[in-house]
Amino acid sequence: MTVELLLFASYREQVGQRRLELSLPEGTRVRDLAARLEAEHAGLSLRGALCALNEHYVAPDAALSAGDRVAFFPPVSGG
Amino acid sequence: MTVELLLFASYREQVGQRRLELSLPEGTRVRDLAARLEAEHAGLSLRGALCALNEHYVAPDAALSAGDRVAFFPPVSGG
Amino acid sequence: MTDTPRQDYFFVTEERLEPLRYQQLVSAPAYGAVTSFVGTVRSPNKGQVVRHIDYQGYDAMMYTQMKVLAGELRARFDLGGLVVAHRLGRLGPGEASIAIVVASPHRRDSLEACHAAIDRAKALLPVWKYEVTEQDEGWVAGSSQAAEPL
Amino acid sequence: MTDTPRQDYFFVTEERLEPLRYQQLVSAPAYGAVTSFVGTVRSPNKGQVVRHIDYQGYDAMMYTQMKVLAGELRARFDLGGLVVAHRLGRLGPGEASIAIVVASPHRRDSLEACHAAIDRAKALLPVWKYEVTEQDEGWVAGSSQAAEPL
Repeated sequence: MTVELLLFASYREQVGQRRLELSLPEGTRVRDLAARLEAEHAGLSLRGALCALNEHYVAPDAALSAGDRVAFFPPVSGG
Repeated sequence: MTVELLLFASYREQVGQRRLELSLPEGTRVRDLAARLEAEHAGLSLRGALCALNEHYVAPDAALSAGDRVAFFPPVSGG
Repeated sequence: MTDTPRQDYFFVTEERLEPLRYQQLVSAPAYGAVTSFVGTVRSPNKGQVVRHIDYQGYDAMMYTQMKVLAGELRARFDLGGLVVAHRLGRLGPGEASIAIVVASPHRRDSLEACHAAIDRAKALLPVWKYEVTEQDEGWVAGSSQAAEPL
Repeated sequence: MTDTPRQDYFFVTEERLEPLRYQQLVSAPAYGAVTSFVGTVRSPNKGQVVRHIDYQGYDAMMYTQMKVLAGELRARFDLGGLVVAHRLGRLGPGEASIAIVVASPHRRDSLEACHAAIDRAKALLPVWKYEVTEQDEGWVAGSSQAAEPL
């Protein structure tokens, strides 16, 4: 299945991309996707990142479906 | 001694005046002044009135001095 | 806009209140949080359509009590500029009768001070409302919190 | 001005925020209390003179989370209109980054809802600040309150 991945702030800088499309096996969870991204980008640590699925916050064990839009970002500092 | 008395809201309506000058004996307290005003205006009750002396709130036992500006008014409803 | 004015601004007026102008008065880079409260004539009120409210005030004492209020707030909170404005005279539904604006370096101080300010303004300011509705009219019951009554 | 709009207004923009316009959006005679909070770029911040802050946001999710926030507030408070506005892009000292306006029939609901709104906005809205001061620069530490982090 294909999912869209969005990165923000320091993660965007480290990976050098704001948006990726990824092919993932069925049953992939958010934390598996994070581990894959870390494996592909030496030095990248997503420890402490917040995760969003289709624009809602989710815990790292949330399961992904085809067409989902996932986002990883640092703790938020708006306001 | 002479003091100035200001009345507001329903008291102003009942007495028919917004400002009076009164000659009072030395040692008069705010509550004595209220009693005198009630005696001079049949039907007027100042029970529950707030008292101000020179634009500050005071308790009814506050003593008056020559030249003071006293005010009697109902509970306040600003805002 | 580089100064840091810990200044009080008090207004008693029969003209329209100007919340935006008050916000600009207290805006300064050192104060990242500005909270404003605007109270307006509510209609319907207690189920009755309000035609207007006449606000009577003891204006000299209003200024004195605004100073008292500002002193209380500055003792409790870390504040920049502070505006307390009260309108008097005849106001129609939806018109602003009171505006309070509080700047602070911190959002919590700004928000809590604004809340305290409107509560204390209602207790301290010598103002009386005569409300005229489609059914009846009369003086609005008030607060005796400020002092021991007669 | 005779309608009673219990409506939500959400803005994510690179343009200047417009607090007065937002106050007018929610003003209606049925809602006698309007509380506004405006957050601006503070300088000095932690002793350093700020040149500017770049605000990056996930704008689609900002709108989604503003809706979440509004739902939370309406469940807890009796509200009229509600405005949540966040600016993105480069802001200088004193410029407004966030504005929240809350109308209610009651001053307590309006004030407490505004306070809750800014606290929740800081926890929920996916926005990141890159602060440039005269000494150094970097991403500003944020909040992980919204969800279990990785």
